[in-house]
Amino acid sequence: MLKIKSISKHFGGVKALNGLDLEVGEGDIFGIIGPNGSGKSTLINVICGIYRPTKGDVTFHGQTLSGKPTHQRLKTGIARTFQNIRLFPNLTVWQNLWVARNSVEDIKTESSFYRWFGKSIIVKKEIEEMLEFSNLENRADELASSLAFGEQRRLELARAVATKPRLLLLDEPAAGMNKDEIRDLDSRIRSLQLQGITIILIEHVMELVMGVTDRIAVLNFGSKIAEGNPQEIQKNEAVQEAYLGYSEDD
Amino acid sequence: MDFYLNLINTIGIHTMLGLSAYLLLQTGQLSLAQAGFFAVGSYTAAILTVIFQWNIIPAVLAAMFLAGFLAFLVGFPALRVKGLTLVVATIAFSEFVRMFFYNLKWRVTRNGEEIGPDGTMGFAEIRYFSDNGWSNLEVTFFLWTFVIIVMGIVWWSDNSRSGAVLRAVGEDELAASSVGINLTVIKVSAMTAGGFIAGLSGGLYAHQVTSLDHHSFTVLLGTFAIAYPILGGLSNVFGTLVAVIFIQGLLVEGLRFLGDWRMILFGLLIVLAMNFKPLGLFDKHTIGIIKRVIRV
Amino acid sequence: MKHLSKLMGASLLLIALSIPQSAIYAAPSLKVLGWGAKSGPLKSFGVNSEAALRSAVAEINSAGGVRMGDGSMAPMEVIGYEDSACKKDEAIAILRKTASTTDAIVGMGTTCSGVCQAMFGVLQKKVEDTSDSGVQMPILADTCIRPGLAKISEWSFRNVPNEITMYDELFKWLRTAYPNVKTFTGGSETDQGHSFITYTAIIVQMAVKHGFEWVGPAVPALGPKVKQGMKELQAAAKSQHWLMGDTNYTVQARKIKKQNADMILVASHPFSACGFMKEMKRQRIKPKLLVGLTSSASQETLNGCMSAAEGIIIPTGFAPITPEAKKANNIVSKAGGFLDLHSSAAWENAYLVKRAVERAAIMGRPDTLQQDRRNFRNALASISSQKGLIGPLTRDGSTGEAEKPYVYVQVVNGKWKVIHDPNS
Amino acid sequence: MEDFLYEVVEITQTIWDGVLFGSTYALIGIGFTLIFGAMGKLNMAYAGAAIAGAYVGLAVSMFFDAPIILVFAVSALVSTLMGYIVYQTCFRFIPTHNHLAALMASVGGLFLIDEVIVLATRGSPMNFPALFEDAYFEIGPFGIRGDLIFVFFIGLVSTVVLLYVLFKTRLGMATRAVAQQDVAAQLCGINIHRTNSITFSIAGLLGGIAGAMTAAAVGVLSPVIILPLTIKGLIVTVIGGLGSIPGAIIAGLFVGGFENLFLYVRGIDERDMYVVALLFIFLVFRPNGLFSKTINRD
Repeated sequence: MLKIKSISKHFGGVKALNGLDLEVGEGDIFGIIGPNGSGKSTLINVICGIYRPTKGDVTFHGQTLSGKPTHQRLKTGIARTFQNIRLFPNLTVWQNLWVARNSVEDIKTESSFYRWFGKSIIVKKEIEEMLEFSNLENRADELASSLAFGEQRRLELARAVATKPRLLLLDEPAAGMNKDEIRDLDSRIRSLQLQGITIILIEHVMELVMGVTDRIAVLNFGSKIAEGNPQEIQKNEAVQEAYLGYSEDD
Repeated sequence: MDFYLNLINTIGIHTMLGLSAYLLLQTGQLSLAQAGFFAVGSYTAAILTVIFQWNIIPAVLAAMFLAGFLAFLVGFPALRVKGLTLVVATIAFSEFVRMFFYNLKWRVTRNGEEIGPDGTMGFAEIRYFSDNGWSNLEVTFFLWTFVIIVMGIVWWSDNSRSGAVLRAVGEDELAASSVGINLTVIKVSAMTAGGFIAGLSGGLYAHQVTSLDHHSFTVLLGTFAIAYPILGGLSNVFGTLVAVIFIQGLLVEGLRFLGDWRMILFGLLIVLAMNFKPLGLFDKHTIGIIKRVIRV
Repeated sequence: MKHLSKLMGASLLLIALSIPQSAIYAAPSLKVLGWGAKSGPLKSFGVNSEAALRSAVAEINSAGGVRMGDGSMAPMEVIGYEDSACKKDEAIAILRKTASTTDAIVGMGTTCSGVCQAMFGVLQKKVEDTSDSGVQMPILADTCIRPGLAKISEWSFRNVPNEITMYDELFKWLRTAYPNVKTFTGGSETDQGHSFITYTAIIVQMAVKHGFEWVGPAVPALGPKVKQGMKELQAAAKSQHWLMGDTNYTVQARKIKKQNADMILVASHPFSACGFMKEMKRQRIKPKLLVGLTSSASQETLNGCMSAAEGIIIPTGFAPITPEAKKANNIVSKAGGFLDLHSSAAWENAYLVKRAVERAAIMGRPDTLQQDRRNFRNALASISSQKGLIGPLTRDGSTGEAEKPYVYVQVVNGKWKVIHDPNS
Repeated sequence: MEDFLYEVVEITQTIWDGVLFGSTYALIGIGFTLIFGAMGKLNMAYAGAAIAGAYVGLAVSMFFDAPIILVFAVSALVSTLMGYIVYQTCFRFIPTHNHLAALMASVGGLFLIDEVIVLATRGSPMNFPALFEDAYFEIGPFGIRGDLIFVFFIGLVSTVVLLYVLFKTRLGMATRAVAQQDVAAQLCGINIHRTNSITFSIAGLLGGIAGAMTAAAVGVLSPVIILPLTIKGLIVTVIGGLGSIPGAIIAGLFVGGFENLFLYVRGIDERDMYVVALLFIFLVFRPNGLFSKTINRD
């Protein structure tokens, strides 16, 4: 569903992405790994339209995304989370989720006036579901900034899901999490897959990546050095020297 | 009595002026263009009631729409820039408007008297209220109906999703756009709404002072427009009201008995207020205290 | 909303504090309340006028005070002198405050024309017009010189020289006194209504009327009819005008230098008049005659540019030429103010009030306040002539425009010196 | 042909005067740009503080008939102090991320300074000693004001010195470090508040010179010139490109010449309109000003 055709992104002299090709299939959980500075986050920013690629094109369901601003890409069904959490700290948990209701379905189902100035039953119900999903039911009216780190991660994920995406980009969602939290995240990601959401997972935490993903691409210096299912990747020498050496002492 | 009513009217007008800046401030944009919209509103309404003999209600509504439309037009180019650049651009805009009215000459003769804007001589005898025998009390009721309506609308949108979206944009534009918010649309609509409110309050102001000239619409007016919400705090609309009462009621009128020292204290108190309450006089902390007080 | 009411209460309390508590004065007295700019760049207006008003009132009282309606003599009392900061909103607030919360017979202020324009607009237009809900309070302004303000309301009075006749006479006299002066040009500050309108509609017209020749940009048929060719003049002479806050006058000065006229008119307030005259000095522009705007016949001009202003001739409503004027001048200077055409009006106003009160049989009791004010207004309107500091003040009952004696002063060796008194 | 020649001369002269005078705008602009560069904040009290400095200098000259240079020195010194005070009162204790509060505080500071001046002088315009009164050279058809040349010269010198301080001294490094990455700078053991207050003082120093020079060039000092100076300074800052010192200088000179030219051809009522129009043109075609820095990643 998502095709990345020979994408390059240069910052001055730095080649963050260098002629990268990727294809992500409908319903997959697609892992992207690679050492720091290998261009993973840049890739996400390119897919979301925060950076304009120097060369190449991204197509989603056959239609090109180039030239589309971020908020329109979301309407085509691409949502994301950030490596360093970016919630709206002075908004309540509820409001954080409420703000995110910009999906095409939402716009269809509600009259625009009601969408901006009202609060329908459906909205209440759906946001309740989101709270449940990120088990923050009892924190709904607290400021996002008052949440604990793990809770903030969950809220950000919920906020991304609340935009009803077809493709969800997770930028190191497990960073700084302990084992149980990671396990919990794992199940959450699987449940999203069951809802038919395609997921691109960028992660350093190998147990999560190797456990949950269907396919993995390995980046190094802005280009793909390997792609395959977890087992293949673990065997691949190129990867081992570029990466796994690094991941064992991780 | 008359005097208190007059003060209440002034507070009403300035509250609306402050609220016109309130919305855009929530999106994190600092605009000094309110003075321009205010000027457009007041001149338009005054010209309509004086030269075209309109009733005041359609006059102020027309003023409101004109100013709103202007804000809409200005919004697109202006909001491409932000921060200091936006401040300066909007200062420039309101200076431009001021200079326009400062060059505007439109005299008509009605029963022997020349009336209408007269360039730098100003626009005198906008006497709609007294010509129609409105008592000052009636004026106050008339004026505050608008104030309450405006406050109500802003309060409502503040507590609905639109308010949340405005604040979201103000807090983190990148995150906002990545949950599908169209920044331009939000900012421009905030500015347009501000223009509407500013125009309305300008239209009422013109009839309150009965005489306009370019001196009334300098950068200082624009500064006051943003001063009210900032001083009061952006947590809700009453902050602006509190700030207006603080400045107009306390600093300007209340301290008169201090004579020469009044204006010195004026600046000083603003500095102190911002140092001790950087989030506004009516910030969460204050609200907390009030809640406790009410409970007791 | 408790907090709101609290804050409201607090500020209202303070406002109440700020209201002159006139009730506490037991003995009947005649109360007046004045206001003027006591903050902002025009502070000097307020300070001087207050000094003049208070010392004049003191004079009156030491001479026995004023005769009230019941025949008794009562002291005159200034129950306050508010700061209107030369801002419309504040002046209107003070006006309404005076009218509604004090028992002052008359409000005495202010000096700034733009402010008067707004204040007078709030007043009732015609006295007998009951359908008009404007404020009913007599206002006696010192100066407010901008032409045409008098007609705004019948409750408004000004004590101000009539600029039209003033400049008319001036140029008539200059014509004879300086026969070798033929041509003239000049500039003004366009953002100050009074300076600009006086310059284009009066000064230039009168100069032309008395046979001086405009060498500025070509303007079809200026004067002698007042306002004739005014628009063309405004348009043509744009680039030799300036703004009050300007810092660079090189262009204007050079334009005027090139015209090389015998007489140059500098129609602006001291702030910019000084800047411009200094630039003239730098560019070595030495006209045979330098004529200024009434408003700069003040101490400020000397503070600002004594040497550059040397030789400028200005018609003014005050100069210490008569014994009374000298006396008043000394008293006011002791009180810490300067007596100039603005503040001398404040002094004279005190005596105008005395006269009007004695005509109107004021009772000065709270219950008669409204009636008193009305009578006072009528009495004041009926006064067609009154002895002023340097000659009779007269007022045209039909137009309401005041007439006031004036003299021509010139800066000689850094001092204002009277060079001609048309009345003598 | 005569007229044409005359016009050419006049217009050259006009622009020339304007450019010379522009150096005062340039200095004010540098002040704004310095502070903005260092803190990303707008100090509305800046021009006010500058003029206040000039007033104190004037007072000195009035009481001890000091030589003009001393007047300049005192002005510069005082507004250096003012810059420091303004930082301590309006910026120091307000959370760094809270730009609005800081802006408002500095506006309050502006009112305060303005009113103190008025209280001291009754708002009356004050005669300011001109530098060498009669230095007006006439070269052929052109006239050149010696004092403006001097003003121009001082402007250039102080800029060069400033650039040296910023780019060659440790202090300058610190300032720029704070400007670019305050957290990182703090981690490197730079005391932000100290650095900022020094920046404000330096800006104040320039402001003092600018204020005194403006006053000397006009010959009259009055509170009414504060607001116009502030606005012109801001416009210059933006046209020059935020945080760019060379930009501020060139923009200042440019705006000075530009406005004088349009005063000459279009008259006083439209002059400022054209300045504003100039700003808009820049905002549309060159939103980052003359010397735009490269837009950073996000």
